[in-house]
Amino acid sequence: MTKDELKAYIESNFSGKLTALDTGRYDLLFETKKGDLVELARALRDDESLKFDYLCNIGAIDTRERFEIVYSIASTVNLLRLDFKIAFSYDDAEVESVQTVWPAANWYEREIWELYGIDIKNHDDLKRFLLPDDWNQGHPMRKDWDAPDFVRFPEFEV
Amino acid sequence: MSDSSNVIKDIFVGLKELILGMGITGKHLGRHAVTLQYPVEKMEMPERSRGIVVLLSDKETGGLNCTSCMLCMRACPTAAIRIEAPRDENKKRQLKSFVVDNTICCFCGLCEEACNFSAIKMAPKYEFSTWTREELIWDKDKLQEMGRDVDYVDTRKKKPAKAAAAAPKADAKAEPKAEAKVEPKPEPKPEPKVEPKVEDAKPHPGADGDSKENEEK
Amino acid sequence: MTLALMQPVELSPTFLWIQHLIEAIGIGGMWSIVITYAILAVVTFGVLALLALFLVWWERKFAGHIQQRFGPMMTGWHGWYQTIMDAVKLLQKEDILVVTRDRMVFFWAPIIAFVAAFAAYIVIPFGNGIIVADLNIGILYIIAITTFTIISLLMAGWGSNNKYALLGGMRSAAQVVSYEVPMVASILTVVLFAGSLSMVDIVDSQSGWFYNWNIFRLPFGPIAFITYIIAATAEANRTPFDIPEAEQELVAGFNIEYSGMQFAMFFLAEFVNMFTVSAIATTLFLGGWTGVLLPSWMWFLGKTFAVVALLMLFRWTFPRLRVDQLMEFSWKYLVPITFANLILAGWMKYAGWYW
Amino acid sequence: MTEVGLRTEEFQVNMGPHHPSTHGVCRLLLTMDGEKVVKVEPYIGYLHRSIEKICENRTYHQCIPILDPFEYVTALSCNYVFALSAERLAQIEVPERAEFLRVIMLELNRIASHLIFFGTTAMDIGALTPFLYGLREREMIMDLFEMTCGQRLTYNYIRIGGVSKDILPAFVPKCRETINIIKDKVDEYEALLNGNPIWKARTIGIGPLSGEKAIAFGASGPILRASGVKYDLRRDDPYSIYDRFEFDIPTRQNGDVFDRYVLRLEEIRQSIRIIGQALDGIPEGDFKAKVSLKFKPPAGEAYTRIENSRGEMGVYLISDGTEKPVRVKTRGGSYNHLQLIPEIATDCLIADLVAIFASFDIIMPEVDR
Repeated sequence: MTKDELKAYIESNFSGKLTALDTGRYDLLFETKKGDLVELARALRDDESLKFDYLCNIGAIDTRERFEIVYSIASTVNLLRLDFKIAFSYDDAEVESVQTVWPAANWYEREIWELYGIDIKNHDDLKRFLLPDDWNQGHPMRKDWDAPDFVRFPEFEV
Repeated sequence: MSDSSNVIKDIFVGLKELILGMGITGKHLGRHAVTLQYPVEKMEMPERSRGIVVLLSDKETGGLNCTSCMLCMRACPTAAIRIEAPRDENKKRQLKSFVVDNTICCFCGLCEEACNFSAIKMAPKYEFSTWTREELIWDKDKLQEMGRDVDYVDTRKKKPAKAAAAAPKADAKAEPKAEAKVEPKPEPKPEPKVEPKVEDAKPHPGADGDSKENEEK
Repeated sequence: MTLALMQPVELSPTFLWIQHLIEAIGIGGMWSIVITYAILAVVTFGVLALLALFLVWWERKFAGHIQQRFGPMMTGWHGWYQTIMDAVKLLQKEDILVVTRDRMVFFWAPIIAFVAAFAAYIVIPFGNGIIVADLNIGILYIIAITTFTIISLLMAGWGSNNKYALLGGMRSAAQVVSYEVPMVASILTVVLFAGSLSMVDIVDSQSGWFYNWNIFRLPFGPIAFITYIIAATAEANRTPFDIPEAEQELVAGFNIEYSGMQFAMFFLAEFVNMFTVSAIATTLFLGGWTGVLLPSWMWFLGKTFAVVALLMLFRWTFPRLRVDQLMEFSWKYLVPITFANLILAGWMKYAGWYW
Repeated sequence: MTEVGLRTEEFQVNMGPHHPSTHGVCRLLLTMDGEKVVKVEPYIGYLHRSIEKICENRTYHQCIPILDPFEYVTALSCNYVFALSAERLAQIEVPERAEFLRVIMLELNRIASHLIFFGTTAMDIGALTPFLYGLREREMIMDLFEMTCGQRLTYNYIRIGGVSKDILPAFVPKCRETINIIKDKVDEYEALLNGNPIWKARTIGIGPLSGEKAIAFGASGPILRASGVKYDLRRDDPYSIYDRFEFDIPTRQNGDVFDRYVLRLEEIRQSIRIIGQALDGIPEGDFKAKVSLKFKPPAGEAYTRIENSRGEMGVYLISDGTEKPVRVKTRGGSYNHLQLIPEIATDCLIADLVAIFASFDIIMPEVDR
C-alpha cells in the first residue's frame, strides 16, 4: 500500500480526526486534537488494513509559542509508516497517556514529563529518571529555559 | 531424566564439544601474539589519522599560513578554537592570539575542512598528555611548534608575496608519506624567525577548564 | 597440649636427621620436636610460596598466549618477576577494613584459607622419600584438610557484611560440599586397589611401567580420573565452577571487601589449592614420582604441571555454570557415575580381574 | 520455596551503576530472594548529556560530530541518520560513489558492533577468551576506518550530501582481505561456543521473548528478529541503495539468549555479503554533493530511521529555514530494550539476569542521550 493510497485511506476513514499537514518532508504527517488521542491511537492500531502495532518514537517540541507532541508509528505487518501530531498551548500542558495502546510509550512519556514539564495523565509510574535526583532548575528542554551555570555556545557574527 | 540412550549420547557429544573447544583455544598457543608492547613498539599512525590540532607554517618563510579568517572558529562544534585578530591601520587583520583548548576539542576535523589556506591540520600525533588542564590550553607558539614537522599539501591559491621570497615556488608538492616523529618532546628545527616575536598570549582569562564563561564576541 | 605430642608423628627418614641433629646439640625431647616441625614448616612454606608465585606467573602467560597476546612482558625477560612485584604491591597496599564488618570472622577467614591450603602438603610425596611425614591415613587427612577452605569462604562471605560476599560465600559452601562426594568416591576407587590410605603405598602400587598407572586400569581408571578432575576443578573454585567469585555476577564474590595482604592470602591460597588438587591427581592416577631416567621429583613436578595446564585450559575456554545447574550436574550426573564406578571397581577387585 | 515457619525476607542489591556487567553506567535495583531475582528496577540518567539540547544551538554541520557519541559503538550510523534526515529535508541528491562508500562503512561498523557484542556476551557468561578474539578482529576493521577517516571510534566520516574524504586506493583490497578473514573467524567462534554444553545450558531457554511482546514494547533489530518477527528496516523501510544488494534477513523463533546470540553472528555473515557486493560495484565520481558550509534546509520535518546494529535508530528533525535545527529528537534501540528487562528478567537467577542483559546488547549512551 503506497503512501498516497495510505493518505487516501486515512482521509476516507479518519477524516474527522486526522487532518493532513504539508510540512512532512518524507512520511505522511497528520494533526489531531488532544481530546481524541487515545481512541485514535487504538483505532489506528486495530484497524484491519492499517495495523499500526509498532510505536517508533514520541517527541515533544517547544515551538516558542506552543507545545507539540509527535507520535511516529509504523506497522510491521503492512510495512507502513505514519506520524501524527497534537498541539496545545503552554498553559494546558497535559496529555493522555497512550501507554495502554502501545506499552513502549512508557519511558518516552516519562522523558517528556521530566524534560518538558508536560503532565501525562494516568501514566503508571511518573518518576524522574534522566536528570539528577536533586534537580530543581525546571525543565531543561524548553526553549526559554535558562540556568545560572548553563554555558551558552558563543555566537559568532558572520 | 530422558531415557538413558540419549543421556549417554549427550555425555559423549558434550565431551566431544568440550574437547573441540579446548582444541581451538589450545591452537592459539602456537600462534604469534598480535599485540604491540606500547612504549617500546609504537603503532605506525596512518597519514589521515586525526590526532592533535596544529598550526602549519609556510615551508620557506616559516611564518604562519593563517590569515585569521576565523572560518575554523565558526566551524568548531565545541568552540575549542578562540582567535583574537583586531584590524590594524590598513584594514588588514593581524593575528594576535590563536588558542586551541584541547580539553574541549572533540577531534572531529571540521576546522581542517573549513580552512582553505591549509593553515590548520589534525596531525597524527597523540602523545600530549599533561598533569594539569591549563597545560592543555595551547597558544599560537605551541601550536606552531607542534606543527613544524607536520607535512601538508599546500593548497593555497596565491603564495604569500613575501619581500624575501622570489618567484612563487612550484615544488610545493610535499612527498605523500608523512614520517611522523612521535617522541614526546619534538624539538623545533632551527627556523630563522622572520616576523617579530609575538608577545606571549596569556591563556584566556578565567580559563580554568570546563566551567569558564566563553562569551567573548 | 601434651596429649597431641605424646605420640609425635614420626617423620620420614629423609628429615629425621634434623631431629637427631637437634637432640645431638642437647635440646630436650619435646623441644627438639617443636623445632624440627618449625624448620620443616618454613621449608615447605618456602617451596610452596615459590611454586605459587610461579603458578600465578605461568597462568597469566598461558592465558595471554591463548588469547594471542603476550601477558606480562615489562618486568624482566617475559616478565618473570611480575608476580613478585604484585606480591610486594599487595603487601604495601593499605588494608581497607569495612567498619561494619564482623571483626574476628573477617580477620581469621584469610588465615584459615592460607593454613588449610598449606596444611595438605604434609602427606604429598614430592619424590622418592621426599615427603614430610608418611601418615598411614594420608589421603583421608588431605580430604579432611581441604574441606577447611569451605569454612574460610563462608567466614569471608559473612564477615565482610556485603550482600555480594554473602551470596558468594553461600554459593561456595553449596558447591564445595556437593563436589566433595564425587571426589571422595573417585578417590576410593584408587584406594581400593592400593589397599592402603597412605600416599606412598598408593604410589608404590603403581610402580613399574607406565601402563600400570591407575589411570590405565580399564575400565574404571579413566572414568575415575575424569570425574576426579571435574570434582577437583569445583573444589579449587576454578571455571567452569568459579561461581563463588564470579566477576560478572557477584563482582568479586567472597573476597570483595579484602584488600592488600588479606587479598594476597586468598589469592595465593587459591593457586596453592590448584597445585594441591593436581598433586593429588598425579599421586593417585599418574603414578606419583615413578618414572625412568629423570630424578623422581622432576617426574612428579612434570606430571603435576601437566594437570595444572589442563586446569588452566579449562579456565580460558569454558563459560561458567549457573548455581542450580552446578548442583544438578553434581548430584544427578557425577554422584551416580562415581558410585557405579566404585561398585564396578569393587566387584572387579573381588573377582580378581585387574592387572 | 520457603518452608513453612522459616521467616525469610527479600533483600535489595544494587547492580550498578558501577558493575562489570552493566555495559556503561546503568543501575539495576534488584529485589532478591536468595539467588532468585524478584523485581528489577532500572535507574538511568548517569550518562545524560542532553545531546538534543546541544544540537538545538549548533549548525547542521556541527550537529554531526555532536551526534557521534550518541551511540559510540556504531558511531557511523548516528552520523548517517542525521545526514540522511537533513538530505531528506533539503532534497539533496547524493552521488552514487558516496552511497556505495556509506553502505560499505555502515556494514563494517555493524560487524564491529556485533563483534563487541560477541565478546561482551561471552565474557558475561564466563568465557573470557572470546572477548579477546572478538576485539582482535575488530582492530582490523578499526584500522580500515582510521585509514580512511582518521578516527577509530567517533568517526565523523559522513557529511550532509556524501562522505568527508574519498577512500585511498589501498582500501578496497585491504577491506576485501579483512572481510574474508572475519568470515572464517566467525565460523571458528561458532565452533568454540555454539556446541559447548555449558554455553547451551546457560543460554538456551533463558529470557524468552514472544513476538507480540517484542513489538508491543518497541523492541527492534536483532531482538525483534530473534523472536520470529522478520522486520528489517534495510528491507522493509528501504533507504540508501540497500535494495541493489541481495542479502537475506536471518530470524529465529523462540527469542531466548541463544537465539539472539546466534542471530547476530549470522548477521555478521550477511553484512560480509553486502560489503563483498558493494566493493565490486563502487562507481567512479565525486564523493560529496555541493553543500555550502552555511547549510540552511527549507522549513519542514521528517522522521528518519535506519537499521542500526542495536535496532532502529531514528532522528526526528525539524527545521524552520535557519541554519540551526529547531528540534533533533533522537531514538535509540537500547531505550526500548531496557524497558523490556523488567518484563523478562523477573523470577530468574542473577546469573540469568546477567546473561539476558548481555544478550540485549544494551549500551547506555543510547538510553540516556
